[in-house]
Amino acid sequence: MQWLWDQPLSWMNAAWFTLGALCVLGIVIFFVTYAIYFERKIIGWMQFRKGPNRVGPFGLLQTVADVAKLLLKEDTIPAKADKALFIMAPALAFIPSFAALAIIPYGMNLQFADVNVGFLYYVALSGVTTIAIVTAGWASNNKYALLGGMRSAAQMISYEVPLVISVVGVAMMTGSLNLREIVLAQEGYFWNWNFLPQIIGFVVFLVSALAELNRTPFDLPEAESELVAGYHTEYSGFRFAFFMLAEYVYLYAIACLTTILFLGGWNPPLPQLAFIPGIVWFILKFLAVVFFVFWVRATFPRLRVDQLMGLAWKALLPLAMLNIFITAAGIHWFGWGG
Amino acid sequence: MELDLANITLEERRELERNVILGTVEQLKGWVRSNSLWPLTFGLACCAIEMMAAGAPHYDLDRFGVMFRASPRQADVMIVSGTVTKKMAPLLRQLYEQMPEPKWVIAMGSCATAGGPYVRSYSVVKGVDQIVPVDVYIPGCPPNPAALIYGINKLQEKIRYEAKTGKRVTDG
Amino acid sequence: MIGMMKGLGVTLKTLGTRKSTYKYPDEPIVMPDRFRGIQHFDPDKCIVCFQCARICPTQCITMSGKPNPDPEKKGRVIDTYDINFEICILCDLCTEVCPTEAIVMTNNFELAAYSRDELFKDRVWLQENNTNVRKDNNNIGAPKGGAK
Amino acid sequence: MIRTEELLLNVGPQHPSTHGVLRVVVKLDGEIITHVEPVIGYLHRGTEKLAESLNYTQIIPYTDRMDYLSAMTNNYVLCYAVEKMMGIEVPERAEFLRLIVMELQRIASHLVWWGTYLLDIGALSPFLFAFNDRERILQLFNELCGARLTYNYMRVGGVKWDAPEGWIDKVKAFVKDMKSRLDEYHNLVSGNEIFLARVKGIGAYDAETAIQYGLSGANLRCTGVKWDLRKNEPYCIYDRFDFDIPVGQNGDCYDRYYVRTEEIRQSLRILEQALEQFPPEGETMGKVPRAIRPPAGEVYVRIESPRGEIGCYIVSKGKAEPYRLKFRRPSFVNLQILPKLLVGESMTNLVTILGGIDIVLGEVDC
Amino acid sequence: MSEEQKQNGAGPAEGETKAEAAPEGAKAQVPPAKTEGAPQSGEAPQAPPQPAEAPQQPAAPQPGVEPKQTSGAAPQPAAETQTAAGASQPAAQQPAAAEKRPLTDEEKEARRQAALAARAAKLAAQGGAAAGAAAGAAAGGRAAARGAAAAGGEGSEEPPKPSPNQPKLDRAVQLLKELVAEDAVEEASLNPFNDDMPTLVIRGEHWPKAAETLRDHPEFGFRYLRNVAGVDHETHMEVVYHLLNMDSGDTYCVKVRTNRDNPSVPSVVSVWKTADWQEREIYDLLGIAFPGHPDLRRIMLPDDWVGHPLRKDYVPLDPEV
Repeated sequence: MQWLWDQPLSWMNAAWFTLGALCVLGIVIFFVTYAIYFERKIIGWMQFRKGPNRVGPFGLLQTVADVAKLLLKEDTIPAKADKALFIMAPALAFIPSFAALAIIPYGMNLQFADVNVGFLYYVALSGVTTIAIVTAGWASNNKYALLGGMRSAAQMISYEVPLVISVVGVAMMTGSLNLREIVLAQEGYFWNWNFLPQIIGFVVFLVSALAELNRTPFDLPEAESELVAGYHTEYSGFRFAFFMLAEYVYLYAIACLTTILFLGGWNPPLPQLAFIPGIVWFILKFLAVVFFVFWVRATFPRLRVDQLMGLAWKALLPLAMLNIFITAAGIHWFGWGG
Repeated sequence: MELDLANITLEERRELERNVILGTVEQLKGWVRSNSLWPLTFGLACCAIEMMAAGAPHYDLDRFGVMFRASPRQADVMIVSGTVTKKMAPLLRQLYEQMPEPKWVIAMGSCATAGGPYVRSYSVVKGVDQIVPVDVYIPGCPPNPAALIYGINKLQEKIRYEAKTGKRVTDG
Repeated sequence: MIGMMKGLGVTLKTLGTRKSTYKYPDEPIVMPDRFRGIQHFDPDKCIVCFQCARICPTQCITMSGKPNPDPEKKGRVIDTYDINFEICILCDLCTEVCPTEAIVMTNNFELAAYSRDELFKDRVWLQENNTNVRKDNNNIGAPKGGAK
Repeated sequence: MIRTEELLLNVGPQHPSTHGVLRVVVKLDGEIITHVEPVIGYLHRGTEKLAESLNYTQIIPYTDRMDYLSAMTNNYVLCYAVEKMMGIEVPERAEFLRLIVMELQRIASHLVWWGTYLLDIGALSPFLFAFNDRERILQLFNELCGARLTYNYMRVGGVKWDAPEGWIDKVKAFVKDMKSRLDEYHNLVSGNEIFLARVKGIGAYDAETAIQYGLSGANLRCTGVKWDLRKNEPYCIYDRFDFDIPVGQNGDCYDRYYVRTEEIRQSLRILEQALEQFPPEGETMGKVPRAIRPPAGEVYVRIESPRGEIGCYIVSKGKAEPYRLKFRRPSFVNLQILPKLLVGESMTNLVTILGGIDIVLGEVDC
Repeated sequence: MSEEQKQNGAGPAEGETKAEAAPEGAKAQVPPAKTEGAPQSGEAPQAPPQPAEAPQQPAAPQPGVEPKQTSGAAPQPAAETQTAAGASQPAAQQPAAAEKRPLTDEEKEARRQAALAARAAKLAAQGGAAAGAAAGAAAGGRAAARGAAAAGGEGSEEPPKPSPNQPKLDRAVQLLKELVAEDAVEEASLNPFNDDMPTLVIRGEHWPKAAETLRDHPEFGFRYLRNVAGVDHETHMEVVYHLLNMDSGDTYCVKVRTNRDNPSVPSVVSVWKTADWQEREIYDLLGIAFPGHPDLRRIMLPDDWVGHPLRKDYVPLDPEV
C-alpha cells in the first residue's frame, strides 16, 4: 500500500482512499454482525442450548434483524437529559474505535497506514472512548447510568496502564513500535513468537485487554444484575446499536493486536507451512483469541469494583514491571531480541 | 390501464398503498421487528419462573432472537408474567411508557389475563388490560414454556400480518 | 488459578455435549398422559350435579341444566356449560369430583389468543376439543359407586 | 471540603436480581450504602383473606402459588395441619410418596437458587446448567401429577395420584445422574477464585443475631446452629432415614452457599434410601370423611421448607372453612436481616447478600 | 356419623366454641349435649397415643417413637382407630378399649359439671357482650368458662394420663405469677391438637415484662420467637405468639387479647427483633396498634389504603377492579 501514499493528493486518489476506508468499514461491520451471532451461538452451545437458529438459514440473519430493528426503533431522548451530550456520546464512542483500525497490518503489504508509533496511536485513541462512556453516563440523567459511567471511567483508566507497560517488553525486544516490524521480528518457528519469551507480558496484556473491552469478568459498567444496564440504560434504538458496535469493533482491534504483538501476525508456526498465505494464519490466530474472549464470558463471574482496582494496581502493574526487567536481563545476557 | 392518481377514492388509495412497492418495505419492517423481539424482564410471580424456564436449555427462547433486556429503553415487548397488584399497577404503567414506540404486551398466565386465582382478592387488578393495551393473552396458571413460545409465535404472526395488511388484528 | 481452569474445562466439555433443546415449534411436544391442559366436556355423561361448579376455587364454571326432554327418563340434562378459561387455574379439582367423568383434562396447551373473549369456552368448543384426552382420570374426590 | 450529598437510589421493583418485586430504597454515599429500607407488598395477593371463604381442598391450589419454588412443601404443611387436627392416619405409601416428592422439590428449589445466585454474581452458565437439570425434576412431576410448578398434588389424608409405573425407576436414574452433575457444578464454580473473592466474608452474622432475627433454614445453619426441623422436630417419615445436617461456621455468604449445596447432596441421600424402602403397593388415601370439618380449636405446625421453617397456624370453628389461616413464611422473616447486613457494604455486595438470603417474593408478600 | 365422632373428640375445645360462637348458639348447643358420649374414645384417636398413656396399646411401638400420632403410631393402633371410627356409637367399642370403661363414669360426672359451668358462663357472657365495657366482663366470664372447661378438659385428661406438659404448664404459670404480676396469666391450657402445647393467655399490660422473663429466665429460655399471628374473633382480637426453646426443644403458645374497637397490644420488638415486620403486618392487615414499635407503618398494602382487609367486617372499596 506504500505506493498509494506517495501519490500526490488529487481528487482521484482521494476517491481511492475513501474507497479503501469504506471496504475496511465493510469488513468490520461484517465481522461485528457475525461476531455477535457467533457469540450467542457459542455461549449457547456452552450452556446445553442451541443459539439463534430460526431467523435466517441456521439463524445467520439474526443479527441483521437485531441491528435493523434497532435502527427502526423510536429514538427516545429523556426529557431532562443533556441533549447535546446525549446525542454526541454514541458517536464519540464509535469514531475512535474505527479510527484505531487503520494501523493494523494484515499481511506483508496489506496495511492501511504504516505508522511507526503504531501501538501508541491505538492506545491514544482508545482513551477517547472512556470519555464518551462517561459523557453517556452523565448525559442520560439516570442514577444507574451515572454509577455505570463513573465505574467504567475508573476501570478503563486503571487498566490502560498495565496494558501499555506489558507491551513495552515486546517493543524492547523488537526495538520499534511499528507493528509491521514487530511481526517481521517474529519470523521462524512458533517458539520465537513473542508470547513465549514474553509470557508474563502476554498474560498481563490479555487480562487488561479484557478489562478494556468491559467484558466479563470485568463487565462492571454494564453489570446486568446491579446497575440494570450500566451507562447505556437510557439509550434505545440506533444509539444503543452504536455502543454495541463500538464494543465489538474494539474486540476486533484487541484481537488483531494480540495476534500481531504476541502470536506472530501472519507468520506460520513452522516455516515449512509458508505456502499457505499469511492472511490465513492471521485469521486463524485472530479467531482463536476471539473464541477465548467468548469462552471467558461464558464461565467467569464478575469482580467487584474494589477487587478490580486492586487487581489492576497491586497485581498487573508490578507484573508488567517485572516483565520489563526480565526482558532487559534477557536482552543483555542471553541476547534475546534485536 | 389508465389510472389518474388525482381523483381516486380513499380506499383505493389505501389499497394501492398497501400492496405496491410500499408493501415489501412494510413487510421487511414487519419481518425485522418480529424476529428480534427483546422482552423486558418483568417477572412478578410463578409465571416468571416459567418464563425463566422458557429461557432455559430445554425450550431456549434465544432461538427466536428473544434476548431478555433489563432496561425498558431497549425492550420491544413487555411480558407481564404474574399477578399485578394495585400497588404495582402505577409502576407497570410507568415502565410501559418508558418503552420506545413499536412495543407490544403479552399477558402471560391467567393472573395477568383476568386476575387468575386471585379474582376475588381485594388487592389484585383483575386483568392487566385495565392498565396497558395487551396484544396476546396466554391462559394457564402458569402456562408451560411451550405455551409461552406458542404465544410469542402468535405475536410474531400478528406483527407480520399487521405489517402486510395494515389492519389491526383483534381476533382469530 | 486452578479453580478457573477447572471452570473453563467444564464449559469446554459442555460445548461438545448433546444439546437438550426441544425443536418445539417444528415438532410438537408430547406431554405425559396426566398433563393438565384445557378441559374436554362430554355433555351426555353429565348429570348436572353442580359438583364441579361448587368445588372450583375461582368459580369459573357456569352451567345450567334443563329437565330431561324425553318423558320416561327422569333427572336433568345439561343445557349450557361454559368455562371462563381466563381465570381457570387448571387445578384439576373439577375432574376430581365429577362422578361420571363428564369433564376430563386434555393435553392441549396451545391456547394463546388475541382477545379475552376468545377465552370463554362454551359447551360446543369443549365438546370438540377431544384431541389427546387424558386416559386415566383419577377422580378420587367423586363419591364411591357413582353419584348417589 | 466538597459537600457530597447522599444519592437516593431505588433498586426498583422491576430489577433483574431482586428475585421478583422487591424494592430496596438505598441511600448511597458514593459507592457505600448508608441506609437501606426494603419495601415489599408489590405482590400481596391476600391469600389469607381468600382462604377464609374456601374449604380445605380448595385452599391447596393457593398454597402452591405462595412459595412457587417449593409448592410441595406448602401443600404438605396445610395437609399436615388439618390431619393433625382431625387425627387422620396417612397410609405408608402416601407418606413415602410425599417424602420423595418433597425432597425432589427441595433439590429443584435449591437448583433455582444456585442458578440465580450465580447469575447475580455475574456468571452466565450456571443459571443454564441449573435449569437444565431442574427441567428433569419438572418432567418427573409432570408425569406424576400433570403440572410443572403448581402441583395441587397432596390432599388431606394422603396424595391424589399414585406413582405411574416406571416413575420410581426414572427418579432413581435422576438421583444417580444428579450426583455426577453436582460434582460438575462444584468444578465449575466452587473452586473459582473470583467467586470465592466475591462471596467469602460478605454479609456475615453470628448465631445470636440469627436467633434474635428468627432466621431459619440455611440462613440459621450457616452460623453453626444445628437446627433442622427434619431432625429436631421430625414429621412425615424423616426419622427413618439417616442424613446429616450441613452446618457452616462463620455465617457469611460462602457458608450459606456451602450449606445449600451440601443440602442438595443430603436430599439425594434421603431419596436413595426412600426409593429402596418404597412399599411396592398400598393405597394412597387415608380414611377421610366426605366433608373435611376439623373440630373447633387451633393448631400450629411447622416443617422444613428449602427456605426455612414454614408454619401453618389454623384456627377452626368446626366449619368446612378455616376461621383464620396464617402461614409463617420463612422468606418474610429472613428478609428482616437485610437492612442490618447492608449498612456499610457496597452496591455490588447488596446483590450478593440479597441472593444469599434466598427469598421468594410470592412467599414474602403472601 | 363421622360428624359427631369428630365433634365430640375435642371435649374441652368444644366448650370453648360454644361459649365463643354465641351467635350461632343453636348449632353449638347440639354437640355439647352429646359430649358426655365418649370423650375418652374421642381422646384416644385425638390425643397422641403416648406410649405410656395408651393403655389399649399392649404392644407399645418401639419405645423411642415420638409422641406423634400421625405416622409414628404402629399400624396396630391405626387399625385400632379404624375400628373405633367404624363403630356406629363410640360407646360400643370393641373389648380392647373395654378396660377404660370404668374410668368414664366418674369422668363423665366431671364432664357434665364442666358443661354446666360453661353454659352458665356463656349466658353471662351473652348478657355482657352488648356493652363494650362489659366486654371485659365477657372476657372474664369467658375466661372463667374456658378455665372451667379447660379444668374440665384437664380433668378429663388427668385420670387417663398426667400429660407430660401439665407440670410444665403449672410451673410456668406459677413462675409468671411470681415474677411478673399476680393477675398476669388470665388462663392456661393445653392444646390437645398440638401434642399438648401449653397455651398461656397473658394480660396486655403485663405482656412486655412477661416477654422479658420468658426469654431470659433460665427455666424458660425462649430465645426463638417462631410466629406472630393476629386473629380477629368477632368478640375480641387476639395476637398469638409461638415461642421455642432451642436447647430443650419445647414450644409454648402465648396469647394476648384486646378488644375490637381500639385494639392495642404492647410491642415486643425490644425483646425479639423478628417481631418487627410481623407486627407491622398485623397492624397493616388487622389494625392492631403496637405501642413501642420502632416504625409502625403499613408493610403490605399501599400507604393510602383505607381499612384493614383481614377484619371480618371489612368491605372492599372497589370490588370490581
